[in-house]
Amino acid sequence: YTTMTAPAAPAFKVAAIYVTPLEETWNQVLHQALLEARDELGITYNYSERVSESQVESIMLQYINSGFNMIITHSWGFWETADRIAPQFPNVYFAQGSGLCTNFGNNLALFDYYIQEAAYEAGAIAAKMTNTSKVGIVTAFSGVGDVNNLLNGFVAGAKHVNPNLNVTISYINSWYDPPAARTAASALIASGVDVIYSERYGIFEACKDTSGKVLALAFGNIVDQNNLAPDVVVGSVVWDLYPMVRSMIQGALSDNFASGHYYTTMDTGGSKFVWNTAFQNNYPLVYSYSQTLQQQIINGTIYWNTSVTLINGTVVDGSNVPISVPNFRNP
Amino acid sequence: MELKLTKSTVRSIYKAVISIALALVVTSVLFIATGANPILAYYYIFVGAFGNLNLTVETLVRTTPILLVSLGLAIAFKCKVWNIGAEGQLYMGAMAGTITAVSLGNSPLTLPASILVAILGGMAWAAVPALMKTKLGINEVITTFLMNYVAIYFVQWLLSFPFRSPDTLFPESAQVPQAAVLPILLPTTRLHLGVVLAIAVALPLVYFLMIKTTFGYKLRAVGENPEAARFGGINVSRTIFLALVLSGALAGIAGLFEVSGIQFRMRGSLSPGYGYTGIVVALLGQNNPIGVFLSSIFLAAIFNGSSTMSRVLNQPQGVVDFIQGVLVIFVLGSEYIMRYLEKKGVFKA
Amino acid sequence: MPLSPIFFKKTKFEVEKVSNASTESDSVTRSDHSIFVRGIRKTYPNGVVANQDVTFSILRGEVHALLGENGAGKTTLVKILSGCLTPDSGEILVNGRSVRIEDPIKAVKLGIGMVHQHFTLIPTFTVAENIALSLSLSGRLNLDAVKGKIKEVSKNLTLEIDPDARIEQLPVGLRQRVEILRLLCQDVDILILDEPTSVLTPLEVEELFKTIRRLKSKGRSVIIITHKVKEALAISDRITIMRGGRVVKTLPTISTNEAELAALVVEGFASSLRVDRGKPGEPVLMVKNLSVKGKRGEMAVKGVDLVLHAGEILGIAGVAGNGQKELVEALTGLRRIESGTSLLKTCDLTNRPPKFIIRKGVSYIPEDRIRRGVVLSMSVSENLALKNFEEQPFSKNMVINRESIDRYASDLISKFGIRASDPCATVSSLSGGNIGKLVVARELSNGANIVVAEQPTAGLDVKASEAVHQKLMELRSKGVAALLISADLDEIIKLSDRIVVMYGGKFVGEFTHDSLDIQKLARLMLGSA
Amino acid sequence: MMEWALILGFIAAGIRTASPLLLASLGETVVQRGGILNLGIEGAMLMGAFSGFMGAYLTGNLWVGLLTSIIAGVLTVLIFGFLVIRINLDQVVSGLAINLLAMGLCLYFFRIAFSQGAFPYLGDLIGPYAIPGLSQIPVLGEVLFNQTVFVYIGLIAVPLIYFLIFKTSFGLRLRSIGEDPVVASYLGINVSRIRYLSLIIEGALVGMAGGLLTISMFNVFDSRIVAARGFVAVSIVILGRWNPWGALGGSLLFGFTEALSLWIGTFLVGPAAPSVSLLLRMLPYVVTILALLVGGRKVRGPAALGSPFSKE
Ligand SMILES: Nc1ncnc2c1ncn2[C@@H]1O[C@H](COP(=O)(O)OP(=O)(O)OP(=O)(O)O)[C@@H](O)[C@H]1O
Ligand SMILES: Nc1ncnc2c1ncn2[C@@H]1O[C@H](COP(=O)(O)OP(=O)(O)OP(=O)(O)O)[C@@H](O)[C@H]1O
Ligand SMILES: [Mg+2]
Ligand SMILES: [Mg+2]
Repeated sequence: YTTMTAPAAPAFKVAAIYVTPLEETWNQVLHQALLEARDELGITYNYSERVSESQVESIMLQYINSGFNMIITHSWGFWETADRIAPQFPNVYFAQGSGLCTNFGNNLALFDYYIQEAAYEAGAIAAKMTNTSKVGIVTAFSGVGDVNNLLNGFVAGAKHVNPNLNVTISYINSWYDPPAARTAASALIASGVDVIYSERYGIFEACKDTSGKVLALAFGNIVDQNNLAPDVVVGSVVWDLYPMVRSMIQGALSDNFASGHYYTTMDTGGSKFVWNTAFQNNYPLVYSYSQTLQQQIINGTIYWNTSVTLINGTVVDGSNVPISVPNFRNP
Repeated sequence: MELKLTKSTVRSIYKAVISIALALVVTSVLFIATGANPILAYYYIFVGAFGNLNLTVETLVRTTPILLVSLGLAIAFKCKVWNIGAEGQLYMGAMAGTITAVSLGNSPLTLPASILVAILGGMAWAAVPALMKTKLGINEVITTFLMNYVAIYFVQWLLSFPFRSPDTLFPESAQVPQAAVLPILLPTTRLHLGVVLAIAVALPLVYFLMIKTTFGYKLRAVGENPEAARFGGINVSRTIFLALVLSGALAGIAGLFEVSGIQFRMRGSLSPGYGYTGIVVALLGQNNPIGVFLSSIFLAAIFNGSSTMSRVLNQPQGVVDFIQGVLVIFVLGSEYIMRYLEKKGVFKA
Repeated sequence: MPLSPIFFKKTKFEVEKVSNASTESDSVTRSDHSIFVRGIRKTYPNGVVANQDVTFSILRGEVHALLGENGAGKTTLVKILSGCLTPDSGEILVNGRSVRIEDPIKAVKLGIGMVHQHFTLIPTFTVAENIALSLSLSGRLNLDAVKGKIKEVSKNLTLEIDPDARIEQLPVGLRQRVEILRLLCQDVDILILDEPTSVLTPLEVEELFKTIRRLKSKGRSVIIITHKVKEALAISDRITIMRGGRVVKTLPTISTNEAELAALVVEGFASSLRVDRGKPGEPVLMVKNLSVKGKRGEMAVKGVDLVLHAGEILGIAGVAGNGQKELVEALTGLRRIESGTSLLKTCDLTNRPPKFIIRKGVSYIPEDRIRRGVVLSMSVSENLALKNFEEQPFSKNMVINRESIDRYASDLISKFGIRASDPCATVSSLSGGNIGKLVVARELSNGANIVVAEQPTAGLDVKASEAVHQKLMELRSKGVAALLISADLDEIIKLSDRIVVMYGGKFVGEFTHDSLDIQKLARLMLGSA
Repeated sequence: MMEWALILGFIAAGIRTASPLLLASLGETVVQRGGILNLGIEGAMLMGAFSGFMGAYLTGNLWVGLLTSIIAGVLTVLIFGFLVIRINLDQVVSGLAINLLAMGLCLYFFRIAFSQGAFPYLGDLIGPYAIPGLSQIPVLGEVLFNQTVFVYIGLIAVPLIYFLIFKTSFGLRLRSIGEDPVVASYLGINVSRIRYLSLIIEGALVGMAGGLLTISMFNVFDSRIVAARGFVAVSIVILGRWNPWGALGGSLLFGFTEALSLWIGTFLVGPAAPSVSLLLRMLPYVVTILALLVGGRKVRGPAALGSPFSKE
């Protein structure tokens, strides 16, 4: 509408619909991927943020009616709508971020919050780094399948290194509440935990005392958060959607769109553990251990039961999600 | 009703047009700052709200919960009971209704029963602050507001544990049975029965209640001067209690209609703040049912229209909130603007 | 400025001159005026012209009474003088200089201060805090200095008050005293008192008048608005009469009399009230050993017995604050009865809800009409139907019949001479007296068999007061019983068949109309036998 | 040793959670004493958070951020003041409209500035400042005298605002306006001026409360960061009976119960732990309501609170 692009071929138009503001790390990942796709593949990218479940259908239809070729709905709460709308518009491609879609047809893709492999690596590193044999997780709600996979991954990774490790999970019971996350992290630290997986934002500031002394180390999640607190964050469990997005778009452009389930596995670059270089340099042994582990995960020599009984007695379910179904490969 | 072009009608029309125009001028500043064409922006706001049948229906669909909530709030506010808790009442109504619908399954009673229980749920949640106010004299602003959070965490808990759907991977209820779904009245749109019930049943009923009945009279008397109302023999506590509980009932229906007409399951994120939007709408409509109706359509239309505009013109979504805020202020201040213009001689009084 | 005793005489002399040439303004006399206003006009936003072409003057050291019927524009005029309202047109001269009084601060700077008909005190504040508010203090609040000032001023004028008392705990008379003290602390020369006596007992009125005389002797001027011609004659040097927003006449007090004034206030008014006595029938209200707690939890009514007969007016005399209010509220269901019973014929009214008691035919005219009698923002007709809108024909099956309410209202408006532009006008646009008329009209027209009337004529003009008295007697002759609580002893004596005196929460004396001993009654009111 | 760490950590968490509430509720106490109900503090806090962050980010100086958050708070609250004082609009709607405006402006400009790239963060935070000497006192020193400037300002503001409201003639006038603006204006008090002044005080405190979130507590900006803390602060004003000490008590009560709910939730063991920890999140709200049940009966606020006032 506004830009004066060369009229050669009409650009492939991709829309993303987010339930929360763009600042949400979960959204940042897709946003970054689509910005990259815009620059590299020349697509047109438009997004809507803070879209409620009741609004999503209307907005999808508006995008479709104004000629968008691909709609990415990026929230669990959107999946039923996507599953219902997709078969009605066979010429439009749809991608849904997590859910239980079944109407894949030729045009619907489903992708998951699939970074448990990197979380496993993080868990293993955490187990190597802890001095107290106590590690913690600060997360949102219990019983969310997507999230549980990560937690399971992290716990399994930690137990891989030290089966007797104590892992405590603190639920802040909110998708976004940094002050609560910070308080939960303080509580973990006060109980002797010295490495924390920050599944939700808001814990890094808790990891130092008032004099600036580091009380606990932390892991970032979803995006690279290493710079947010360089002396605290060992590394981040990073979700990278660009390889998947590129594959989807290129598939669509070549009439070869692969519908069905996508997993952003480590081997395709969809998920990775990104070390904070300072820690990488200070802990060469742990670093090299993690690289080996990573290779084993990619090779498939390491896999784990998704239902892990945690030290504090909490069973993290979500076991019905298969762990290694690499039907998505970097083309 | 015959439309007579009396002086005061003409004045109100001028008033509305001028205040909205001025609001648009103010928002233009934002567009011009980013190089967007304001005229085009307004065009797309209109198109986004009423551009075709589907978009118009969508505006009505969004109007529905806002209208129901704000009609209820108008009753409470008329009686000067500051119910800030419609959000929580909406959640509790919707939750209660959903549990009923899911447990009754496909029976002809499912829909009416779930509506009834949603009403009771909203009422019950409002009854707590109502009792605290009438029996103990505790300020309802704070209790209703705080109870929103209690409701939302409680609903979240119900959805996470006792009433969690067994077959999804998320804390949400099971889908309501087909018999609980509000039928679609216009195929290919989302015009469900709830929209019609809200506009054609709830609105006239509330209008009748507030304007034509002795209860409406009591509401006003208690709201304006509770002391004199008491001296006149009106049961002030009972009136306050009823006003709060009725507003809870309407919020409960609003919640259930969102489940049965739009989302088909109960979620922790059911309402994008309808309970708070309703406050603005009720006061903007001066707690008059007709005014409330017009302002709920107005707000729904601006919301839908400006969010469409922001997509089409690639404007950050913040523009949606900004335009809503500016329009609310200007519509609220329209009388002042008109008086000012009349004083300056731009218009004749 | 210190004033010689001769000054007083001189003003008297000037008075004559002024009133002879009241509409012209020659500069010689003008310079002797404290205030001179000319051609004042004030229109309210709703189009009511409340003052037109008002010309009026106040001399130094005089007491000037303003008389006029309800809605004549008296309050409007003095509000203009005190800076609360700005006139549309006209000129105000203070000490010969043309001034604009934009706000009350300016008025005080010019030496003009006003005590409003409805007090301008903050009820939750103490006396000292209220007075501190209008002294232009800044920085740290020094209440001790304020208290010192209060002490100084009150000693000068023997106006005793406890500076730490909270206003809401003070009786009306003392609140008024605070208002006056406040103005004096601000050093005003001209005090305006808007209907200061309408809620005072005769003793309190006498106190007030003493204060006014003392003020006068210290060279201050006082404008006093009243509906009681006798009071105007007793306290003033000159009297101005207003009607329909205009000044009718200004006359020196010594040259006029009650009849002339009454006829000037209400055009061609001649008292037509024929006071007769009732023929009490059987008992209708029987109160036994009634005890009621007051606002602060103290026992305000202590075991009172009372029998009220059909066709009887029973007056309750007493200084305000001796339990009358609590007694009345207990009888009307507005306050809990701690012990004792209240029987209406055979029906027990004890601790029944107000509505029950209303339905049983007890009507009530509360003293504080604005706060307890009306809903200001609702219309005149809605207010007239406040107590019976749930009955036919005003409503049926909860549905209101607006037409019948309006019809009923129009009827009452004309019967009681309520000045309202139309039945749909909001009560807030009515003058103080007309609000009073509205409440009286409602309570005396709903077919009650007992009327509890608290100060029913406070703030009403002569004509309206007489109409109320007339109506009360008319009801009495039809067998209605009335309980009359009034600070106005004249009114009680005039109407009552029987008078009880209330002191300290008890009845301390009883008189029939024939056995009345006014001296004794007055003593009983003060608690001495 | 371990127990001390737990207790000190808990106290620190309570104070931290209470600190933005304290600043905001103190500000709101002042304006409500003058009869104005400002629900727009939610938006003013957001503007404070946004402007504080931007100020610090663009200049690289956190103290500039503090200043910009204060300025933004004052400006936002003054716009509200203009609407309700000058134009005499309904206070509740104007407040909510201000919240919409604030959300709109923050999102709009934050997107314009950053949506094309990585999300910005601050390299540093306004950390605690140990008061020499006092902070050495065992336990108490660490808790009270090793805090951020925001906590110190909040704590100092309590007696100062108490003094302002109850011991100065400004406070006397402010309170009289809150009781009856019509009477106050009859007495020649300049209602508007005093209300504007009270709003400026509020704006500074509320802006700071917002800035605290993005330049001291966390180093990123998110449009959801305020998360109804402004509304909670309004509740605390009522709970604290329009008294600065009450606001302090209310903020601490809310802050500590919120911290407690998370604290307990973290240490729960057993299969029911997630369920109980979710229920515990209601704690601060329920406790606040219970506190009202105990101490909030028939409390009389400023009589004219929330009602419009215009001369004539
Ligand atoms: N005619 C009557 N005889 C006896 N008692 C009555 C009568 N009318 C009302 N009451 C009593 O008065 C009280 C209030 O009456 P009613 O039921 O009409 O109130 P309401 O209309 O429900 O309350 P409100 O109108 O104040 O909201 C009740 O306790 C009722 O028992
Ligand atoms: N605020 C107002 N708005 C509109 N009209 C008003 C207002 N105040 C007074 N009026 C009208 O102006 C006229 C004069 O009122 P004013 O209060 O001056 O009368 P008054 O002489 O003091 O009467 P009263 O003896 O009853 O107190 C009345 O007709 C009244 O209805
Ligand atoms: Mg008057
Ligand atoms: Mg009834």
